[in-house]
Amino acid sequence: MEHESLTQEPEKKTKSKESDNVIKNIFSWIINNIKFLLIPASRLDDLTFREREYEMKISKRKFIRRLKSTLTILGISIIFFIVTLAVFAPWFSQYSFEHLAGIHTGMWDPPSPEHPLGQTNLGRDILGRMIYGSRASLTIALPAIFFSLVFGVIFGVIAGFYGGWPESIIMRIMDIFLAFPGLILAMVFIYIWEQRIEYIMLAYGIIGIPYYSRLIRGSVIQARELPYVQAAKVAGASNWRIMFKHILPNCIQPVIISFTFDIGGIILSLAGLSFLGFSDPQLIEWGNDIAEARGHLYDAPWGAMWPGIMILITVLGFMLFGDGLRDALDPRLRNL
Amino acid sequence: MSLIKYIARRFIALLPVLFGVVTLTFFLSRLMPGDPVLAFLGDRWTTEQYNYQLHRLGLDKPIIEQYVIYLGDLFTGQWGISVSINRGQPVWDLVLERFTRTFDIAILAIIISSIVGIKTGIISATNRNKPKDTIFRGMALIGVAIPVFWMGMILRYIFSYLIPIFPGLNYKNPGIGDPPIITHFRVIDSILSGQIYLIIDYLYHLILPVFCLSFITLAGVVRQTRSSMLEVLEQDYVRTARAKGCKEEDVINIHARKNAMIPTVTVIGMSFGYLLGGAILTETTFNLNGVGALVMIAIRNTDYWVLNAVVFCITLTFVMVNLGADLIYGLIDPRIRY
Amino acid sequence: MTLTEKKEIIEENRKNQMKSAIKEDSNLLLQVKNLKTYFYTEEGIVKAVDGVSFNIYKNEVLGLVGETGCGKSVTALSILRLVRSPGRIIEGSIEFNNINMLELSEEEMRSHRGNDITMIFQDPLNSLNPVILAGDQVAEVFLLHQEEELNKILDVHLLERDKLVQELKELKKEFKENKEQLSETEKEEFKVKIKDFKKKIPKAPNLKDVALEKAEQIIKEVGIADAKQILKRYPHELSGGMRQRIMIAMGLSCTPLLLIADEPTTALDVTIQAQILDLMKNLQKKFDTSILMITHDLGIIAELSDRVAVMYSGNIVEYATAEDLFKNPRHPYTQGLIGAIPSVEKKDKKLTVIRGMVPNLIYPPSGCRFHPRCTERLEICDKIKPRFLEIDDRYFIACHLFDPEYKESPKYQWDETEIKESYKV
Amino acid sequence: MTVINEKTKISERKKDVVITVRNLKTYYTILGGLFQRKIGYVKAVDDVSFDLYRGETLGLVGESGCGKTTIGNTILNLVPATSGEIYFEDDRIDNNFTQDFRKKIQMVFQDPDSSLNPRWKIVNIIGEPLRILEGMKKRREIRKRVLELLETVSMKVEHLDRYPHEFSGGQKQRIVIARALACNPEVIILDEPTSALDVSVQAQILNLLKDLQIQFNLALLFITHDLSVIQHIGNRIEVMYLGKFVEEGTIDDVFYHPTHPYTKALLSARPTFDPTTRSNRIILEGEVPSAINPPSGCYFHPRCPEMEDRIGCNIEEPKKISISETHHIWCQPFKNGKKF
Repeated sequence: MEHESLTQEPEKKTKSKESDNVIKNIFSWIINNIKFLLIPASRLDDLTFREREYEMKISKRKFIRRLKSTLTILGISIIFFIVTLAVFAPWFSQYSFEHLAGIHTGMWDPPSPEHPLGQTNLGRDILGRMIYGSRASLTIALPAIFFSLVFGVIFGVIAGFYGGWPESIIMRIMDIFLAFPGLILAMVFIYIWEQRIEYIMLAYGIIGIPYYSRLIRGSVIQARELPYVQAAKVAGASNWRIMFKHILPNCIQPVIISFTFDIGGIILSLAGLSFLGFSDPQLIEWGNDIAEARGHLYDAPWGAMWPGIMILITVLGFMLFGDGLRDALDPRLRNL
Repeated sequence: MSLIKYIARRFIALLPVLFGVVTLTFFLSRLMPGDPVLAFLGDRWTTEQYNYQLHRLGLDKPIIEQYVIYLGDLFTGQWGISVSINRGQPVWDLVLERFTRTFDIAILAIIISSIVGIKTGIISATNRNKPKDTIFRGMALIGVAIPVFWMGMILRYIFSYLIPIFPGLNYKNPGIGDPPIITHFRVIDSILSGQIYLIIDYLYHLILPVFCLSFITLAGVVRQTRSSMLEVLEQDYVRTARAKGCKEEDVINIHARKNAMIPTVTVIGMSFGYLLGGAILTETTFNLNGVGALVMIAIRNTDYWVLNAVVFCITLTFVMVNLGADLIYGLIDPRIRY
Repeated sequence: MTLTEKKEIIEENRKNQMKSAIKEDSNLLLQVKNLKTYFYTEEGIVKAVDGVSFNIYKNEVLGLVGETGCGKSVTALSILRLVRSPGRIIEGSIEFNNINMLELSEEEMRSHRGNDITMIFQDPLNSLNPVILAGDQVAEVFLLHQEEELNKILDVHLLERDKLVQELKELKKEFKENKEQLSETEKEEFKVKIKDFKKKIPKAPNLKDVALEKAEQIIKEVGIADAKQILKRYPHELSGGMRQRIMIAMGLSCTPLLLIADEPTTALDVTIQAQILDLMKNLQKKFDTSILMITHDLGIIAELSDRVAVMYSGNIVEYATAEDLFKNPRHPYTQGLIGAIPSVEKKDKKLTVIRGMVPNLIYPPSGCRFHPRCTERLEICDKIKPRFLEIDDRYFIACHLFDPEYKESPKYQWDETEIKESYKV
Repeated sequence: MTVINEKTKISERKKDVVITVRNLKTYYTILGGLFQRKIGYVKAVDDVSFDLYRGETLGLVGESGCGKTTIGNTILNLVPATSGEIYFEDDRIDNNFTQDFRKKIQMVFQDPDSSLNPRWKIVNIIGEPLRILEGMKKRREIRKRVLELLETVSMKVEHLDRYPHEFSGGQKQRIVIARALACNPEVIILDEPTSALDVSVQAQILNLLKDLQIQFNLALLFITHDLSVIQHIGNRIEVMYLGKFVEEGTIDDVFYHPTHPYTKALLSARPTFDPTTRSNRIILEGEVPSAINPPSGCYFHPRCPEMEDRIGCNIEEPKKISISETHHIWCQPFKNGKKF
């Protein structure tokens, strides 16, 4: 009897939730598929059809609920905000790109009606440069990190799976790059090539490779001893198939989590490089602006403050999201 | 005995890495555009002077020969002269002077962030998903999301301009002298020469930079401590401890903390690399005149010798800190056999 | 049936359970009544333990047997109140020596844990702290629960030491007084004497040393010959059997009234398992301890236990003396379980199989939880939860087949397709 | 050449041998020291020979770490053999393991949880050998065959598109068995297939295996530590201790006339319902020594309760003693000339 009263409850819930909302359906489809990519939820078998439906709904929601902590939502909204800003920069900004890169009167002028956040050394509008700056950060960070991700994963999987001398060679090279101070390596790379955006991307892409390969190598080494890999061997699968079809999907999760963190990290490093003057000076970039304002800290604090806040917010967004994602996906915390 | 053997083995394992870094820097630095001889000679020079300096710096030899000579010099301590800074100052002196300062900040920052981070992480884990936890994690994340150099500037603006209680620039009061150079470490030298006020002055100047810098590793330490603590608290032996009748604080302090420290130590060691990068930025903000400024001048003037020496020192420090972390790891975890 | 009627039946069932399950007995050590422990997970409420009642008497071994996930470990943890969030004990009482454990404060509860109720766990490698020496882990139990006794022993030790120190002083005094009269060789002799005496005086012991001393004794007790060596080892340096011995030593160190053993031999090899079971049998007699033995292996239960409780899906279905139960199991589930064990007689025959699968505990079947798999199913089985009845002296069973009230209930007719389907999993 | 001659002799004698293992040794090297040199071996499998006949179940029994799993892995070429020969029918497979043999020899692993890829659907998991070994390409064809296989192991149709975590342990083990059956193998190596399962589920799986064996005329190499299970399902049995066989024979030989002291102890150590067996239980002292540094002579002698009665246990390697045509032990003769 107790049993019946309990099973009535989910029915009510499912009915109330089943409103025909297209956007919601699309969203739930995405969440559903992300879930299968990332977490095997703990659904139990041998239920009636109704119970099963309920289970499916609730485990879908389980992932969302994990993700739904205040901090994570904050992170997602920040990312959304920054991306919108970058995509629609011309609509948000009062001034055009050319204007913001030009030279105007009004050196270090304080905030005024035309320039709500003040002006820079060359009289450029700080607000406009803040908005356009999001473009530079995202366009450098994303390709760079994809570059390191792809190559890092390939090297890491190969090293972890084969062991022996391929591992020794790959990992020794990775160790060298890891031990090399990253910031100086980036500075040297950028100085060797030109200070142009594509080279900065490439430099960062190369520097990121060892982190991912180390990360994935560890999980591949663990996974390659597991019976399902042995089973794949028994089923006659080739090494490449085992590496990239059997093992990789099971090892990619920590990389995905780290990926969200690292977007933030790269934006931060980029700003640092620009601050030291190793960046394209023509670029509208927050780090450049801070570097410019460095000498005028006491008389024009607005010059340094606003771009810094933008960096802080952007990086924080990615890190909050990464943190939330990690908590939602962490297998150790899954059953709590 | 086995410990010494272990250290020796680890050290030998490090040699290829160090060698690789040295090689990489050497060839990368040769790829840099620019001419060190021109940097040395300045604006006015004759071909004879040029050729003479080229020969003197050893740049007229084939690159492989230069490399071999360079390796030899590296191990005999003849690190050459700087072509860009002070025109011909020995690199060894230069590096010692600047590097020790960076080293001081980095070590102080890592100690502070470890202590604070571990404490916060444990509190966070034991109050999982409670407001305390959220606040601590949020704070740590903000700390890591702030660009260090910008944070430094804001701190300078607030604490040395609006409310002038801390010095904003430099590592010492201009009116204060230096202790006699013995070890190049300012703190040690001051103690050796008995000038305690120098230490106070020095540390007083380092408060803001170290504060900034320790935030870089803090979030990582907090996160790692929290998650490994949560994991350890789920373990069977913690259940055993509870079944024995241990108090909750004893469960955490005696049974769980040491186990939770094991992965944290590794994270601290690894994040030291970030910290050294951050130190370059921080000292630029605070005009500490450390290794950061040196590197930038070296790169801009293609000063091979300085660049190579700095990279070598930083790598060596990084590698040694990691070796230390490994040793601590072994001390904590008896399952690691030396 | 209306809702009120249903409620009445539930109420009545409950009362009957209370009445029948428990009889006044001076030998009673632990009395668990209608214990319910639920886990409030995100998927739903897992009813891991759903109305379990049993008694443990002094000096007896009760075997709690059941398959994975039937709630036997949760029952054990509930007794110690170690169920972790999201689990909660929501109903029932656990009376230990006439104290209701569920009403004690956390502080009082702690004084019981490890002292008069102790527990050993399945996996001795993970149950011992890897970074603490085995000796320290055993000694900790003494430090936690026997501080007074340790202090007494410590006082004795200190007094002994003081006496020796006093003697040494006197010796030195004597030497000083007689210094002039003695010859050089005699002086040397005296010096040697003092030196030897000094060596005899032990280091001033502290509480932990005394605890370690006691730990050494108890470790010897569990059949480890070189106890002194073992004290200074880390758990990973010991073999599986050795670790489990250390766990047992820890469990017995305060001579508890009740030892809960949660699958103590599952992780061990057969020959080591035999050693450990033998040891537990001997120690149980020696220490006069009651044991709650939790396992899935009916063989172990048959060897060790005086009485057996069979659990299925959060309920105890049969509870009787080991002799009765194994000679003549009555509950269809117990019958099926015993039939499923391969043995000599069943060679070349098929094993009897309980068809279907263990139900999940979020949506357990209505009525008797075993009814979808039961061959003897009555019409009533899926409607009413069976009462936990005493049908013989100390023979309890929760099955409608043995309930006089439902004698008239017709047998459920399984149709062909249903049976076919139920063999599929 | 001599090897081949010997081999043909064997195959003439026993026409229905599927797998022949001769003098198999599998050693794992231990690396250590300053430069990760070889510092020793773990003799996981040490000089082992046996035959597996068509349609029979051969049990490999021993405690954990005795090398029984390694034998299975070596036959499947998951671990290289150090020396010795393995034949499938008349073809040597230890140095030339082609895809054809993969079809013929399949394996079921101990832990059903981790032997299924958590990110793959059941249809793909079971379809993997079909795709690779049978060369099936069409989706529909594979699905049809997988469905057949699922029905063979009495599972339901709707399980096809689910992920492994949605199944219970028993169901997972059925899936693993279905995968092993996919290419119509002749031999299945079962590595403790029921040790992770409950008794009632174990009974289901054992019954299923028995049915399948008759249906497909399979030869099963059943690796287990549970004597009751092998007693129920096996035809012949090999008892292992520390990488070596100590006793071999039919089920009746070993269970009713155990002769080697280790087998006797192992048999009597089983917890049973029967009170009479409990009274004369042999409890071995000590634990299994490490395979890195095994005792001299007979590996079992430090724990052997009958060592006093025999000659040279701690010096000589144990000898193979035949008790009957099918029943052999590896032991030392008695001091007073007593026969076994």
